[in-house]
Amino acid sequence: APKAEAPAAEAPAAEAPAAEAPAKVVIGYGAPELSGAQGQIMQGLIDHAEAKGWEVTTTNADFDSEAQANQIDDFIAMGVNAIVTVPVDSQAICASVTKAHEAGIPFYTIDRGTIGCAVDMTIQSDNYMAGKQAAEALVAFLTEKYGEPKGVVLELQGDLGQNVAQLRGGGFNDFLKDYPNIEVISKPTEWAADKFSSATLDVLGSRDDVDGIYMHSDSVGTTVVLAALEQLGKKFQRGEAGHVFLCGVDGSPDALQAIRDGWSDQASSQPIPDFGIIADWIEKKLAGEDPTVGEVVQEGALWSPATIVETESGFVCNLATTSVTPENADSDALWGNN
Amino acid sequence: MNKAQKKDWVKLILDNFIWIILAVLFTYFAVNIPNFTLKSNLINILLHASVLGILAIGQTIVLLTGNFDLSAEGMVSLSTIFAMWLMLEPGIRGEAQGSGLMMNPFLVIPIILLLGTIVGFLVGTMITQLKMNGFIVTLAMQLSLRGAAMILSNGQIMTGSPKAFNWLGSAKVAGFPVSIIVTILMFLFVNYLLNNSKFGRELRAVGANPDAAAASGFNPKRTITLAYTIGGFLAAFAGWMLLGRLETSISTLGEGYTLETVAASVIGGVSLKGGVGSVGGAFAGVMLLSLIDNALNLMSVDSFWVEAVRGFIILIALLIEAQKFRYKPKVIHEPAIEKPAVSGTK
Amino acid sequence: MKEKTSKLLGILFDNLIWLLVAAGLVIFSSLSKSFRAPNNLISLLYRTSALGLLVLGQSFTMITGNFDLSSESGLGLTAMVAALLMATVENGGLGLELSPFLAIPVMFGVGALIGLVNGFLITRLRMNNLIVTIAMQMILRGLVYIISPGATASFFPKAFNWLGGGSLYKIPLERGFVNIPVATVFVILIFVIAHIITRYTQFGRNMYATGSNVVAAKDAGIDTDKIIRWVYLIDGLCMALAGLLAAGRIDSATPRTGSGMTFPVQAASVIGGISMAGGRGNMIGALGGLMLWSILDNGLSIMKVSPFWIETSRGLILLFAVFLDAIKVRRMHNRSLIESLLHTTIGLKDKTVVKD
Amino acid sequence: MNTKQEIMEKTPILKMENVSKAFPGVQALTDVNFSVEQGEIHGLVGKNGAGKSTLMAILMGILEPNEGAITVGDERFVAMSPKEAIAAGIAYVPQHVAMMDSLTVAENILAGELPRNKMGLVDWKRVNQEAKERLEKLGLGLDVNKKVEGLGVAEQTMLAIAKALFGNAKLIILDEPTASLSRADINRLFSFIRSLKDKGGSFIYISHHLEEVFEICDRVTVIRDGRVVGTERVKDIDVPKLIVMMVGEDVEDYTRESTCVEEVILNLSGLERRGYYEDINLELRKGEILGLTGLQGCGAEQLGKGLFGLEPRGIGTITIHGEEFKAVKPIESFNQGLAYLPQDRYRFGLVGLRSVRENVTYPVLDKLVRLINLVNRKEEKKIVDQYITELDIKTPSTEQPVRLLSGGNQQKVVFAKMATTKPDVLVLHEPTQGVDVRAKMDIFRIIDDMAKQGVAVIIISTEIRELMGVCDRIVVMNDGRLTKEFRKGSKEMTPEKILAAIEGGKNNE
Ligand SMILES: Nc1ncnc2c1ncn2[C@@H]1O[C@H](COP(=O)(O)OP(=O)(O)OP(=O)(O)O)[C@@H](O)[C@H]1O
Ligand SMILES: Nc1ncnc2c1ncn2[C@@H]1O[C@H](COP(=O)(O)OP(=O)(O)OP(=O)(O)O)[C@@H](O)[C@H]1O
Ligand SMILES: [Mg+2]
Ligand SMILES: [Mg+2]
Repeated sequence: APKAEAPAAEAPAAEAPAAEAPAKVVIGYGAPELSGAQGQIMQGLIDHAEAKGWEVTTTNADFDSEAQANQIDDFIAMGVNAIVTVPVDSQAICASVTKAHEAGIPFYTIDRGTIGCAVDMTIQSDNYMAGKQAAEALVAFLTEKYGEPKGVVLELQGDLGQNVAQLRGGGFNDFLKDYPNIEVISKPTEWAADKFSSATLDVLGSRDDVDGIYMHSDSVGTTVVLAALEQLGKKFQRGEAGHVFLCGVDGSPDALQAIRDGWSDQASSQPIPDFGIIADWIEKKLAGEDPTVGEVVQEGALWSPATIVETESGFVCNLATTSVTPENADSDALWGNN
Repeated sequence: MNKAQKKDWVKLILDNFIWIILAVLFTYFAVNIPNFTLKSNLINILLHASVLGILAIGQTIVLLTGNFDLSAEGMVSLSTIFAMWLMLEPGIRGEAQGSGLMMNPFLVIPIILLLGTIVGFLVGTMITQLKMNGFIVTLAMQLSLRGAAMILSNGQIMTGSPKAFNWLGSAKVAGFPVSIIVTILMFLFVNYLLNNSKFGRELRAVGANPDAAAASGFNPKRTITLAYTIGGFLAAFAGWMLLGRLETSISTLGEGYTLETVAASVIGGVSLKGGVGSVGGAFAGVMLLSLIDNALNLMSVDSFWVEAVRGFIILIALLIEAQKFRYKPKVIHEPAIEKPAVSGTK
Repeated sequence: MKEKTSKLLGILFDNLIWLLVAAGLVIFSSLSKSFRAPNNLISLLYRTSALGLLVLGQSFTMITGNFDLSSESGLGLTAMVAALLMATVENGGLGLELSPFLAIPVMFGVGALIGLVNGFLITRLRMNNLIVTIAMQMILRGLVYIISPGATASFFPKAFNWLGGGSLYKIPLERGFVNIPVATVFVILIFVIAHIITRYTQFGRNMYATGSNVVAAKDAGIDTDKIIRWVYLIDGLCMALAGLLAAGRIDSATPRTGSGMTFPVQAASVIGGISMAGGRGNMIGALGGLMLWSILDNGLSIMKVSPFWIETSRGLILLFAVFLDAIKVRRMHNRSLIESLLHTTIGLKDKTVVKD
Repeated sequence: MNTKQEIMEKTPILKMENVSKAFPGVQALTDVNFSVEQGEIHGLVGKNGAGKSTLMAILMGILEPNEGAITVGDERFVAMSPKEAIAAGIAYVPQHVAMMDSLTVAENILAGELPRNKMGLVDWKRVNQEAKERLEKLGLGLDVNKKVEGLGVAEQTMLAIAKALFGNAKLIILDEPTASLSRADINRLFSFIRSLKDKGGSFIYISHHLEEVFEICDRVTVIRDGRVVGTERVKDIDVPKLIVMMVGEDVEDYTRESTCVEEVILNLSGLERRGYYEDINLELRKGEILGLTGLQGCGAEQLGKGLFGLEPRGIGTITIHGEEFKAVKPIESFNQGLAYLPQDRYRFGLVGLRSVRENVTYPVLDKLVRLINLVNRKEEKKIVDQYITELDIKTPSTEQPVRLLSGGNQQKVVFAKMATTKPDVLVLHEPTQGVDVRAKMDIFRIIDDMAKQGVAVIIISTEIRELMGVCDRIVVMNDGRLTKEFRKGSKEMTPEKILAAIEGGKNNE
């Protein structure tokens, strides 16, 4: 595949059309919710866009696809230059995508692709892969502990109505399918901190054979779960006997800190703020240019190398996720560390 | 009179029916779920019941006056976020900015309790003095409080509350969590108070018939306002407890607690029309919910089934509970009078 | 002259909700160009059509003095059932790819069933309506997760989306066109019908009687339990209709469709003047409540209010609405308007003088 | 028509056989036999709690009996449902009329049978029209478009009656319809009942005003403690006999000698609330009992409520013991030494859901409160038991919710509640409504005792005889003004003269 240069270099070219359109470029951003990583994603986009002197109007759908549909209607009514969303639901969003395109407004999604319709570009990190990475680390731990991959692990699921949760669960469980001796206890939490806590308390309070805990979101989970473990008198550091293996997805500041402190073991860190680089491709689009399939490289960026592929749901730019372990927990490249 | 005594027994059973259901359910779980009766697990059940319990006390007090309080869960969210905001260092943790005041927990605790009390008082005043619709006022207040929490926290998770602050939520005495002890004491105290104090009489009288209460020399407005004030205080208190346990807060914390507390109270025999019910009953209701949740966590129920099963068990419990109406005589002597607009609910 | 004006004010106050709606429209329109865009104004009811149907069902139950908190999940379930029947396997369906004309009746069947169960539990088994419906909310939502399982089903035949997403008529403009959605018209229509039912039929009046005073209603030979069962049945059908609108609107049914709608539903009805005590309020008012809600919703998000502030703003505006409503309540104490105002604002009034 | 009536003559339209009913802790009815003939007005009397209303509730299918059978016309029921009862042509004016407060007068009257146009839609014009006509037939000039909330008890009773009388019912039950009605209303009601009777209608008439029974009934059945004592033709007996049947001993009207001294306690001057009353000037002495009477809506009710602070009072000055009385709310009134017994016991008098004990002691809790407002149960129980015996309140226990008591017993509770407060001024509105002959005496004795202890009492009532028995002075109110005063002992003070004064206002209009 031909190797495109980092789109940042294209910036000057983009000036021209921006100049033709005298009005300031306005991006409509639709967040599915604002807690945890989502806030970071939004901030990331805002930073990148404002760096270009654009304006971003933001909305929050609060997990409600219909509300998101309404908000996108509002964007269309406002006549924004481009729409960026993190879809509450990958399929439900399609109605809105069609509308936007009918109105001639380019449509981008972050973090989750669409299913059943094509957007101008999706930029995402592979949640399925994130789950896999956690599972790998877990298996390694168990093999070391028992000499063979066996044991019990508690999976604290997100909201099963969302495909993020399903992907994170899927990657994890699919990987563990090859290890029949590892028992997974799954508890739904709807991302709610108190449910993380009570599930941990209940399960580990009623049985002593739980070796590890996998959190669909370590930004919500880490502190809560550690607190619960302390309640149960089961909070031990790495290496101590009875240490409960903690892994999860997000790579939040707390998670990284916990890894450094030896309480936690693994986090699949997403390039969350880097999603904002989608602004570069929006700029191109406004200049009438389409993305080129292939690899995108930027020196020193954790998300690099990213790959752009063309699917039936439009162009998809996959950013690399990083499995954080005690070894690389200090890396400044991780979003959780700055 | 002998006959009457027998009837009193029936009455006694009917009035405490929820406890029987609770006992039955407990035995069922104890028999069918391994490790259910482990000390650690029993403690867990109580632990879940503690925060919800504190909130249920507040909710019950308000319900007794014939009003709703939907704002409490908002206060849980704001009090925790506000406390964090006061205590955390400025923004080393991602976006979640502390104010940098790095305030001492022993200062923060009274502050948030005061916050809760004041908000409760405001709600009460709006409803009684300005005659605003209680349901919407408290709903709107919930939105506003959550919103404020979201603004303070940028919608971010705030973690790492200091040890001193967490005492209530996480400390133990002789292996027994403080929060449980406090909650149980609180229930005993309030229950005794409401059954033996003038205030208790006043609450129920006002709830059952505000006009008659007024004509009996009570002051419905004062009572209702006081009820909401207490509710606000307890909400903040619950927030303190919860934050202590989670060491984490987020503006969405406590979502859905309103329904749970109302459900618990009503299952425990508190009437939504006001005037009847006790905090003790509400406690039973809370225990029921917490029992169910715990059992669901211990049983290997498919995640997709949890919600349905939960609702179903509650329904069954309520169904049995409701059948006592068959043993209650019909009333032929009271025109079911509709309450006037004292609480604003036209 | 003087009492003419006060009479006028009286009329205005009895239709307070529409006053607020008008105010909302004016304020937001003057503040934002995109708000007053014809398409946006017309879409006000389109965006909340599903909510509207739930408000309608809720109002019916509330008029008889009952609650229904299960409707949000009822909406979710009916939508999901239809979706599963119609969508292809790869789009999350069961692969039956049923025609809408079969799927929609099934939806209504499910809705009716929900209503019947609610009604049965509440009237025959004398269970507390609030808790029954809370429990039903959990159960139905749970069922959605179980049957879906947890996945979205989408992309239905056009016919299915007509009501929720279709447009009735497009008035061409120099650039673009004004689009009149089916849903908008439908909601208004159905509210008018509801108004006729509640105001002009024996059944409708019996609803009010039941909610106003069960004992008296029974004395008048009204079978209140039957009325309540019917109302819940209607409510169930409203859920199905809402499901149809919601699913058609976004051409898919997600496991979360409808969740979190309970409070908006309650709020809209109560702001619309439907009393939770039962027996008061009318459907036109309820429609007004719905309008106000969607104006706030649309207005605030179009006004580029930061999402962090939206909740708070909505809360405060709600407070203001109830505050005005409170003045209305004072008027019921047949006080003069000025007095009501004084009294309501600062509770100050010369207690010993009252002008009747 | 006429011939048909001949045949029906003497055949009972209603027969209740061996009816028994027990409530938790109460045997309300034992083995009651009771029958009503076509075209007769059948009185039903008995002490409070005797079982009259229960019997009627069973007849209406509101309660089901433990034993017994009911035969209406030629249909036989073991236990009937309200629907069946109504279908069988029975109409019911319960002792406690329930109204749909949020609906208009017209709709309340016609509820369940609203006139409809050919499209089957409710025809509001006709609804209002018919309602208006009905009310006018009963001589009521109410605005049918007004909501019922805010109407007084009397008006609500009249509405209920209007609803019952105009249906095409064969048998109409009136459970203490006149308890809250003024004489004028009663007269109109009676003449209307008679006209229906002539058309072949049958009535069951329950009342504690025995003279009414003799005035309008053909036969009367007496119930005591849930058992039928006997059924008599009114021709064959007289009031004392009847009382003996009811109570077991005879009771004569209560009379007392004045206990009032010179010292003035209460002074009203220039009291005025526009639209209700004006130019009210009144002095009340220590230990004096003053009767205040007048037609419905003469303003006496508002004056009472106004004094106590249940309604705005209007302008004017009031002094108690010389110092100005500023209370605008009940609680303040209590603190300043004025207590009030409301006429509408359901809205203002009782908290029905709560127990007898709680209700009685509500106003005096402050006196019963020990450390951190915990109530002293012992003293409380003492007070309650005392009144339960003094007024012989019929209740299985002090913990019985008041709503489960019989109407008269509820009234006794309301009275006991007011008697507990030891005020300077006691305002009583219809204190004996729905209370049996015997209990009335107890109530008056207690009032008398309070007067002896120096309490000044105002009794607002339309029961002229009773007032004459107990009052030192009777003041007549007319269209919001105090028009005439009768002093005890003066030969002026005769029922006729007082009645004339009451009606007076109407005449000179
Ligand atoms: N629902 C009930 N539960 C328990 N006891 C009841 C109930 N209803 C009535 N009673 C009791 O039954 C007895 C008869 O009551 P009822 O109302 O028939 O008396 P009554 O003759 O109508 O008296 P009154 O003249 O005061 O109306 C009373 O002692 C009353 O306390
Ligand atoms: N015009 C009126 N006619 C009849 N009753 C009235 C009227 N106005 C007020 N009331 C009644 O008088 C009582 C006192 O009036 P008000 O509304 O001021 O009480 P409040 O508002 O509760 O007192 P506060 O001043 O503490 O708010 C209330 O019970 C009210 O129902
Ligand atoms: Mg006031
Ligand atoms: Mg009676």
